[in-house]
Amino acid sequence: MHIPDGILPASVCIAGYAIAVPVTWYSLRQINRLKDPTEELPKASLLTAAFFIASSINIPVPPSSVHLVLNGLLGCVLGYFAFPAILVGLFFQAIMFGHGGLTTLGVDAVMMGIPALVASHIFQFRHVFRQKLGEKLATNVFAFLAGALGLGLAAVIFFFLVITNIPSGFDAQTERAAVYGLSLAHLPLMLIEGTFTLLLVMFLQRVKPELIERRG
Amino acid sequence: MSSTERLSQTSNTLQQIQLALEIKKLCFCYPDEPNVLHEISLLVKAGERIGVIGHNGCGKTTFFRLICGVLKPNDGEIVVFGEPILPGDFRPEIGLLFQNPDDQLFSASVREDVAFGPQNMGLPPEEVDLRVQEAIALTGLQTLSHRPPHHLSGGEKQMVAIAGVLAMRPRVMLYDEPSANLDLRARRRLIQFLQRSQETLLISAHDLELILEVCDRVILMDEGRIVADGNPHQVMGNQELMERHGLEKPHSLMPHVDSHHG
Amino acid sequence: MSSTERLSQTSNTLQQIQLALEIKKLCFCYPDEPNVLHEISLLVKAGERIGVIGHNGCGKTTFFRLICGVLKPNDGEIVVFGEPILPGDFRPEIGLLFQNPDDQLFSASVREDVAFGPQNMGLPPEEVDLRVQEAIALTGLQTLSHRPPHHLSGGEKQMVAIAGVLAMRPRVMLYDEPSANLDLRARRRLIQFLQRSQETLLISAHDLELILEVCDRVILMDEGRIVADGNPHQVMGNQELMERHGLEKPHSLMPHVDSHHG
Amino acid sequence: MRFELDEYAYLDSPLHRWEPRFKLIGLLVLIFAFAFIKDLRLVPVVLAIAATLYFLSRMPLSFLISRLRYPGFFLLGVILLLPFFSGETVIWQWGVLTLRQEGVLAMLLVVGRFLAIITTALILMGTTPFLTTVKTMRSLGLPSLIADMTLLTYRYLYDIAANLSTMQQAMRLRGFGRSPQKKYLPFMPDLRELKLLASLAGTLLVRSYEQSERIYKAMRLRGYGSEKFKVHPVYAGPTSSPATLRTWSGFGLVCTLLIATGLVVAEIL
Repeated sequence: MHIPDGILPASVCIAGYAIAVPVTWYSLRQINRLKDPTEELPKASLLTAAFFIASSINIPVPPSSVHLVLNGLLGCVLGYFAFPAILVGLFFQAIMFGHGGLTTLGVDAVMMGIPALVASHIFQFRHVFRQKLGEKLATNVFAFLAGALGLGLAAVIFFFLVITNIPSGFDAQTERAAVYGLSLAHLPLMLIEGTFTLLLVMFLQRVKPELIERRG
Repeated sequence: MSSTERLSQTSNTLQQIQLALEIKKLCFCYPDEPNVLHEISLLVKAGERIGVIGHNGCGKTTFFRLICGVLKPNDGEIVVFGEPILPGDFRPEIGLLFQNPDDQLFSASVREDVAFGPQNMGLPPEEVDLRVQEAIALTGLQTLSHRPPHHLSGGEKQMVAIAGVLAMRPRVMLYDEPSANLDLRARRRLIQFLQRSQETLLISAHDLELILEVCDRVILMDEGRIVADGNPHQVMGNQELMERHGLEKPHSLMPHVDSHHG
Repeated sequence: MSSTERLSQTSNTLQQIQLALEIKKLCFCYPDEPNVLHEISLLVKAGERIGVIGHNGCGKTTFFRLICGVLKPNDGEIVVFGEPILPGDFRPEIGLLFQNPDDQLFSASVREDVAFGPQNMGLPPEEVDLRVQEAIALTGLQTLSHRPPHHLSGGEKQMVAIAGVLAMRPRVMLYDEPSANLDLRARRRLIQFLQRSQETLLISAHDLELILEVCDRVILMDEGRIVADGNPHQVMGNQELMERHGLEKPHSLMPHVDSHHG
Repeated sequence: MRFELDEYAYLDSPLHRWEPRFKLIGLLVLIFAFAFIKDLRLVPVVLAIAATLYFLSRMPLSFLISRLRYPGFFLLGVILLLPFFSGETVIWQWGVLTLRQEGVLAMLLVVGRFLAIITTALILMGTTPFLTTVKTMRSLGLPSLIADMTLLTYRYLYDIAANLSTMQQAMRLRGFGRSPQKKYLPFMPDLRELKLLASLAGTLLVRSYEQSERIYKAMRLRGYGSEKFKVHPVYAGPTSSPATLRTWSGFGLVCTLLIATGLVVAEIL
């Protein structure tokens, strides 16, 4: 889910950057408050690369297959590093494969990164519900929600931007209906993304719990 | 059909059963690169243990990937136990052990990892269980079967990776640098394991001493060709031949080495 | 101050200059685990080349990490050229080569990677350039200096990693399994490089033949203790001692090996 | 997958010699000016500028074409629909197929902008070694944490991609995804497969994380983040070019800025 160059007018592209810059600044400020930001840098960088590569895994969904976005999972694992990580990842996708583009980098980063930050906070809610649901169930429920909503939010922003910016001759109400409709059509994908996030978090809990325990 | 014809057919079949691998004029190149393998031909009898030696880039790894069908040859044919390999085929009778066990282990427990292959073969659960237990016993992993493979030592990971391939009951096993990351104890254990194993073996290794201890035949490759094929002591003992192809005669084949160092 | 006192001070200084490493009763354990190192004491003279052998888990890697200050000892002291190591200190005079060169080539070009250490030492740009050129020349990487590290072969990566450490002009170099991932050609080149190098060397390796060719002293470790220390031929030639600690006598030290295999 | 970004970065052309900072600012401004146009008459102008720059860069045409393939397909999907569904003025009708004028025009505009921007972006990235590009962005104000992350990510992308493809090969060799007898429900991924792919992705994360711990140790030993010495940024500043080049580079920057302003003014008028 990337918006390529040329589709959006310059004003929207600039607005994208205008939102992405302060969000980046805020993330960096939170990162600099960590005990040792220099120690986190190599971890965040390698995980960014790993997420970037992992999103190329084909998930067979008969009769075809899909790629996952993984922005919700990225939020769960990277915390405040999620936004810079997405910025860097999208930059590489734009210049290496032409997924997205340089003018739309800001827009794309907002579209994927803000849902990732939301997902990161959703995942933290597992601590609130730990007593009620039990440690394991709480983690699983919130991992699923983080993954599903990370994708869902990104889809809503994507369709909103594309439909409102493509000259269509439809009125505002039809456009709105189209945004909701197309986003709802993403429900099955949200289920898959959420399930995948849940399975992956279960795997990490078993093999390398510190990956989801660390707070960045 | 005359009796002679029938007889020759039978002996043909017998011969095919005897041959684990028939490789005919195999050629391969990557796009935009000169040939990596040139007209490799090789016959391997069932039960043979063949060492494949040569310096890095001589084509060993490519050769193995062609045999197991991961890569598609540009020309030539590979026949395994009488049936030609078609690229994309799933042929559980050929097992490949990758150089780095980490490339091959991804499940959350040793047991699950070993069960992965048999499950993909569509075997019934009892059969899967049986094979997993057998492979785990063969590799001596009983005590580790519930641990995540990611937490094991290098030597243990190697054995898990081997168990994962063995559980598919391969008849030809390809080992790519099996001792590269092992310490002497784990290497010794591996050598003993290989000496006992029943499959037809192809082992590529820089560790020439391992090949001397395990194999009964050795192939020397250089620049995508087989430049020597024969008894390990004779091929590896030929200092001039080894050095011409970027290798060294193994120490154990040098008659009086102490004087070199003394 | 009397002249004798002054004399004894001078000789003390002289002795300290001579000693590259003084390790006194070093103890270390990871949390929740039994001691990994027990009261290790060791004196290393400047210019010595010491091989450190022992099977995996004997404490070699931990020992190296303590010497270069990555880990903090539970007890004991490490003095490098007269100055004690404090954990967290950045001591460019001690260089460590990691087992996997990919772990230590983290820059986008060879030149950049070699410059990383000198830049962090706060040297002026001309001095950085000088050191980079020197290290690149020493390791024979002139033609590769603008290439990204991921395009290099295993042996080339290893030499870049070495150049990156040498550019900091270490006086003690610790090599952790330097030949583990090399083919015979690259290994031969490494051995020649090590034989020429001027620093005090500590080399941990499973590759005993490499240690025989490079080192003038060997330390055998087992279960966190030094169990033998001496001439490489004597220590490694002692079959009974080697086998007791999970190792094998190197083939090149066996008098008539052909009969073993023949 | 073709990863190489800067395989033609060592050619010799005016664009390669252009001082990286001036080049970055000049071409980025130009790219945004391209995104700004809405007047169809400016599309040929914009395409001509991009084509001239690409010609000047002396990079082979095949490089551009190979880069256009994937985004081209994506754009094609969006664009092919526009002429049929967008707008009111019908210019051609055949059965249910209706070609609408507004849609055609919108399509031409989007395609024109897209081609011009992507070509210019390729010139920007393709004529400068990637390391220099990132250093330049840092010297122009990109936060050093993001610059360092970019370079470290770039360094290990290739390794991690190789890990993934080897692991996928290993899975296929053990029969993954090859069992034909399995019954599939449409639109429902198989849960076992999903679980295995999640452990594959998880293993990739774990391996990368463990490697990052080793890398951090290696960086520390070479003085990264040390307090004893003056703390330098991980990667040094951009290499400066001789003064004679500066004037030409400055001239180039002024020219691009003028062209960009011209485009914007023409668009507003």
